[in-house]
Amino acid sequence: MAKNRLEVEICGIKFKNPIITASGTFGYGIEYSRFIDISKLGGISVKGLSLNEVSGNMMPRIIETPAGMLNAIGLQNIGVNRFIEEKLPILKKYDTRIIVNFWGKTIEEYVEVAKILDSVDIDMLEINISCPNIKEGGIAFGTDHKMTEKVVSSVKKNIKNKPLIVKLSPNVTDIKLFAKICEDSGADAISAINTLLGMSIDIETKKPHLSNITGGLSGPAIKPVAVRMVYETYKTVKIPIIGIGGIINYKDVIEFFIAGSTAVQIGTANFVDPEIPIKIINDLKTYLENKNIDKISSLTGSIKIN
Amino acid sequence: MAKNRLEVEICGIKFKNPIITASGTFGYGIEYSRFIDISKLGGISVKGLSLNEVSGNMMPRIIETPAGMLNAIGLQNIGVNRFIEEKLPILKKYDTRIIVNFWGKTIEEYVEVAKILDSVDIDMLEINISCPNIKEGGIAFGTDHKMTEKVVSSVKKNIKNKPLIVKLSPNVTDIKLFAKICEDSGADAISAINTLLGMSIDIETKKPHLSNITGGLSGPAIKPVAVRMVYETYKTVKIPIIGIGGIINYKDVIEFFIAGSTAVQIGTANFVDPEIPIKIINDLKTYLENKNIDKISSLTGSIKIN
Amino acid sequence: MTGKIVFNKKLSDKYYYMKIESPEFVKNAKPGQFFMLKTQSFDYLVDPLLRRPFGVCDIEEDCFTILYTLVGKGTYLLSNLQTSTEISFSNPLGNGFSIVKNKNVALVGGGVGIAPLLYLSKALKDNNNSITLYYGGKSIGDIHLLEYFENTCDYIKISTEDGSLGEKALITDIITNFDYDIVYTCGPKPMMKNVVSVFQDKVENIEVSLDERMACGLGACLGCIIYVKEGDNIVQKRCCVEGPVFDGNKVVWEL
Amino acid sequence: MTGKIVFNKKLSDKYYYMKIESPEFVKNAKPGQFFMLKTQSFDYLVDPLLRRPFGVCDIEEDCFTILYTLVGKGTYLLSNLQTSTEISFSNPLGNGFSIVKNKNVALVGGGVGIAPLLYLSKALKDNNNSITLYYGGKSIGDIHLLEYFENTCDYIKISTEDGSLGEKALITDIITNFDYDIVYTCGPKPMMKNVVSVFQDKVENIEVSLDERMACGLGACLGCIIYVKEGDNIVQKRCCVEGPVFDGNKVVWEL
Ligand SMILES: Cc1cc2nc3c(=O)[nH]c(=O)nc-3n(C[C@H](O)[C@H](O)[C@H](O)COP(=O)(O)OP(=O)(O)OC[C@H]3O[C@@H](n4cnc5c(N)ncnc54)[C@H](O)[C@@H]3O)c2cc1C
Ligand SMILES: Cc1cc2nc3c(=O)[nH]c(=O)nc-3n(C[C@H](O)[C@H](O)[C@H](O)COP(=O)(O)OP(=O)(O)OC[C@H]3O[C@@H](n4cnc5c(N)ncnc54)[C@H](O)[C@@H]3O)c2cc1C
Ligand SMILES: Cc1cc2nc3c(=O)[nH]c(=O)nc-3n(C[C@H](O)[C@H](O)[C@H](O)COP(=O)(O)O)c2cc1C
Ligand SMILES: Cc1cc2nc3c(=O)[nH]c(=O)nc-3n(C[C@H](O)[C@H](O)[C@H](O)COP(=O)(O)O)c2cc1C
Ligand code: FES
Ligand code: FES
Repeated sequence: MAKNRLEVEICGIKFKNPIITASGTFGYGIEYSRFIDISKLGGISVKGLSLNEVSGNMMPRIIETPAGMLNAIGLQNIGVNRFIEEKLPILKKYDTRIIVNFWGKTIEEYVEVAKILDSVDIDMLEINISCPNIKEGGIAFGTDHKMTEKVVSSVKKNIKNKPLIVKLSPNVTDIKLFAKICEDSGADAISAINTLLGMSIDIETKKPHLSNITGGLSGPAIKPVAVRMVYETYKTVKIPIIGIGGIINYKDVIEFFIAGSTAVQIGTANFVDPEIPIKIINDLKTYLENKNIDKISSLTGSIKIN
Repeated sequence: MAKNRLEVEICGIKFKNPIITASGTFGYGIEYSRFIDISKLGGISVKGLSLNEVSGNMMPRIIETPAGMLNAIGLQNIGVNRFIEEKLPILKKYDTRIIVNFWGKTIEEYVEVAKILDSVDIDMLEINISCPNIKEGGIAFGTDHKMTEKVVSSVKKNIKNKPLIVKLSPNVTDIKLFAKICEDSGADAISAINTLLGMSIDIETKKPHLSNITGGLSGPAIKPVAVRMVYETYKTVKIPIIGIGGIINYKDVIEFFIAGSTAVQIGTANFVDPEIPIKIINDLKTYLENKNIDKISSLTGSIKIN
Repeated sequence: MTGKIVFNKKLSDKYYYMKIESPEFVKNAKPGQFFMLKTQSFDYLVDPLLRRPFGVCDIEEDCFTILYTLVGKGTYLLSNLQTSTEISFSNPLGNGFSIVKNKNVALVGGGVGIAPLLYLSKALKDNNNSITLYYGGKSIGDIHLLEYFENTCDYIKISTEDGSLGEKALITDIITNFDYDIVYTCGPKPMMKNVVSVFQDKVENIEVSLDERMACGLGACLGCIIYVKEGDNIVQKRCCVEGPVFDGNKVVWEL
Repeated sequence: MTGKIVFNKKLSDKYYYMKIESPEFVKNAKPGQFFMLKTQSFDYLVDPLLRRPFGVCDIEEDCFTILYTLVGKGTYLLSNLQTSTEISFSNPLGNGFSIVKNKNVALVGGGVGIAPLLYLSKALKDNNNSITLYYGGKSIGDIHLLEYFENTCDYIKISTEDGSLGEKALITDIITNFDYDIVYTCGPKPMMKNVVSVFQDKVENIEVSLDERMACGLGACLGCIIYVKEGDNIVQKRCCVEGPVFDGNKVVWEL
């Protein structure tokens, strides 16, 4: 049998390839099954779940920007229990890793959701302390280092079975500080980055394009910021990093690996064209073969600095 | 005589229009005089000056990114004295406001340069506490609020004749905090934003595209972040704001005004096409006429929030 | 999937009509469905970044057509594409209109909102309905494709705001007959709102085709929410999956 | 300024040759100068963002030409442009080559680096020089425009790395005559470095046309620095303003 050059391992869990679809850009996974074979994906990070159903922000919620988009969905989700009942059984039929992204308005809610998820049949937890779109919680946790420490260590203490990924906010002066705190607080891996806080105004109406005024900037526009933060994080912590931000093709994936990623997540590109993750997987395979690289993981952190 | 709808006033100084070319993207002004009539510009902010000549970073120094570019020029400049002797006399022949952007490696150097500039025939000083490209000073001042306070108040105390603009770094968790500190420390105006810290890697060589590893991200890609920061700053301080970041056409200028700008600076767009600032001035005039807006300044902060 | 441009005609100042060959797309497309279209031909270009939603205007053998207006950069790029260019688009998406049989139906289209009503009118004609088309625009430059509608509709009433074609009136002002089994409408939001209020209480079924900013077009981003009444509640629907066609009587226009 | 594309021909796998009409540009262009070219036609598109630098390859009456290879998205877009399309570019920029009179000169071009040497060879011929062209490439697909050079050069020597045209050798390996008054070269950096070391001490004037990433092309961004010896010092020059042509003996290739 031909070796699988794309296989990677994160916290002891094997992924058949390092391409994971990013939270909030891939629904509960099932939405895309009409368009692509989701069993080909390394993994899926589902839309951020909270304890109870959340209806999100008012419309409008999205707007395109130069090489990117702003969103202020407001973490709309069906709640962790409905996810487990309605979505997970369907999702489990596919041969791919399931990462559950989650959040809470309080530390107690974070812990409670984590405990529920810890005992169901998923692969990893991804704690979102960085969504800039809700007033309570969210941004406050991810941009305040004391809160970051508190929420990560509280959650970690309360889960036994699943590795915990902490997803970092880029809206901070020093990402290294936050990465270190997460590692010290028990994070098993880091994913970076979430969206940059941005804003866009309709000059005709003079109103913000988003009802929430500000929103999260994603897409190719933010790639240079994301690569920089992955690189800084890689130099700071020993736990694996899942690189995220503006990836649209296999070259971007290689760039994130060289900067220090063990795997990557694809976000906005799923909107641009749902076939992009599959195309990336195929292109990566070809690339590794042509370059005679045995394992993609050998590229992690392979940056050359003079 | 037809009224000039484009005239704006910043700290008591009249600008015939609000279009200022941004520091580092317009050389010492003279470079562009072969291509456009620089007397048509509202103002020019010259390349950041330091006490002594600085030769900048090693090559490579620039790389294009999605809808943006990274630069790590490293604040190369001819030093404040050579500027005054060689460039200023030529620049003074043009009918445009001259803003001198400057920086130092230490507070003492900042103060010394400011004192020199305070007594020469220029219109305003713009202190750059936000350039991410040099190891000493630069970033340290603009992302540490104690340092920001110290450098701004020290400079302010030592100048008597010229208004002081403080140029903010976007690489901070909370721009409002820095804006407030600048206002409290005596800043007469704020310009925002400088470049976002980013990075790009050549996947063939595995080396960073920039010799300096990281660089400053500018261009349309960063516009949503810039608009957000101008808006946040406008809500926080009373002093005027010069909006900067990703402007390439008159619509972008209107957007920055609505968010809270009194004037704007055009950076990377000068590279894209040197005629852009002139085109923007003409387009703004037409826009205001068509919309029957008497003064562009009436748009400042005119955002409508439900 | 991809298809070849058969033609891309300028109809008036802002209106274009494009025909694309794609047997695969045509096989599954229903009236009222839409699709996401890539306006950039080169994969590595990221401006415009997102695909743009367009309604299926007509189907002719192996081809489908798009009636579109110039809005921003995406539609500008579209308008520059030459015959034979290969372009890329999604499957037909969304729910589409109900196709009734042997009924008396009205179509109300405003401006470019006429687009999805053409293919609809064909399907309705094939099902032996009597069809009245109400078609409004600001000016004569907004009224297009009449030669096609003449083949499918029994009655056609036209109005323009400036009177340059048909009656000088808003389209909803020239509706005097309310004796329809079902009304289908697509156009600017204020028009559709008016259509609903004009026919409300008089016609049981009013199907409106709504238009929201879309990032994904397939139900994942939650960017295209429409509010509808469900019993006593107001619930969220995704325009791209549960729409774009909704029950006009249930739509909450302003929240 | 802008100009109309007269033709845009594919010469081989990666090479294209484009002719643009612009009397205004032509009036001021000197051999060895370059210009910044917008590869996007629509002003509001920001990808690619920056203009791209290209050398003036030839001038024919009111037209100039570009010989270019496919590298990334900018050149890809260029290669898709049709005849008659209007494109936008800067004035001729940079310093250009020295035009000598009645001398014995050598031109050494590698790959697409041949581009600026064509117009140069015309000017040199007009000034009564005896011209030898050394032209190297990886393969036959890299060798172009020979029909033009045959009209301007007295001797033409060709080599390819795979031997598919001319000698199977690096171009610098087939140079056996060093009896020139001046040598002009353009090509990949390692080649130019070799050219300089081959002719050093034998020929006084070696002009090299360098190639650096450029954002502005007009001296403002300081992104295109070249290091050259000035007396005992190494000083910085901007490739776009003080170059792209430099004294080969003074260039510091590695710092
Ligand atoms: C289901 C559906 C069907 C449609 N069918 C048609 C059709 O048949 N013919 C036609 O001309 N137009 C149709 N539209 C509107 C069309 O999608 C927009 O005009 C188009 O996206 C504008 O793109 P742009 O790049 O030119 O404009 P820009 O303003 O540059 O676009 C910027 C962003 O805004 C979005 N946007 C702008 N206008 C609209 C709009 N009116 N509705 C939704 N999103 C918008 C774009 O998709 C893009 O994300 C439809 C919209 C929807 C949702
Ligand atoms: C003075 C000068 C003259 C030139 N003349 C020619 C010519 O006549 N024919 C020709 O085919 N090429 C020439 N080049 C190189 C040409 O500019 C690049 O091949 C082109 O910019 C690639 O653009 P892209 O978008 O296809 O590639 P991308 O890789 O997508 O470009 C990304 C960025 O890198 C820059 N870049 C990429 N390759 C080069 C390069 N080799 N040199 C400088 N910048 C580069 C681009 O300008 C752009 O900013 C010249 C370069 C310079 C500096
Ligand atoms: C519409 C949308 C919704 C998102 N929702 C979530 C979310 O629920 N939880 C989360 O951690 N990140 C969320 N994100 C952030 C993405 O997972 C990702 O970190 C970010 O978009 C950057 O990657 P990209 O540039 O590839 O999109 C969302 C992003 C978008 C565009
Ligand atoms: C090549 C380059 C050099 C710059 N040099 C300086 C500088 O010396 N001082 C400074 O305050 N800002 C400098 N900047 C930042 C710009 O003035 C501006 O704040 C930034 O580029 C964002 O605006 P833009 O998106 O319009 O380019 C530089 C930017 C670029 C691209
Ligand atoms: S457009 Fe994404 S959910 Fe409808
Ligand atoms: S390219 Fe900007 S200075 Fe040379």
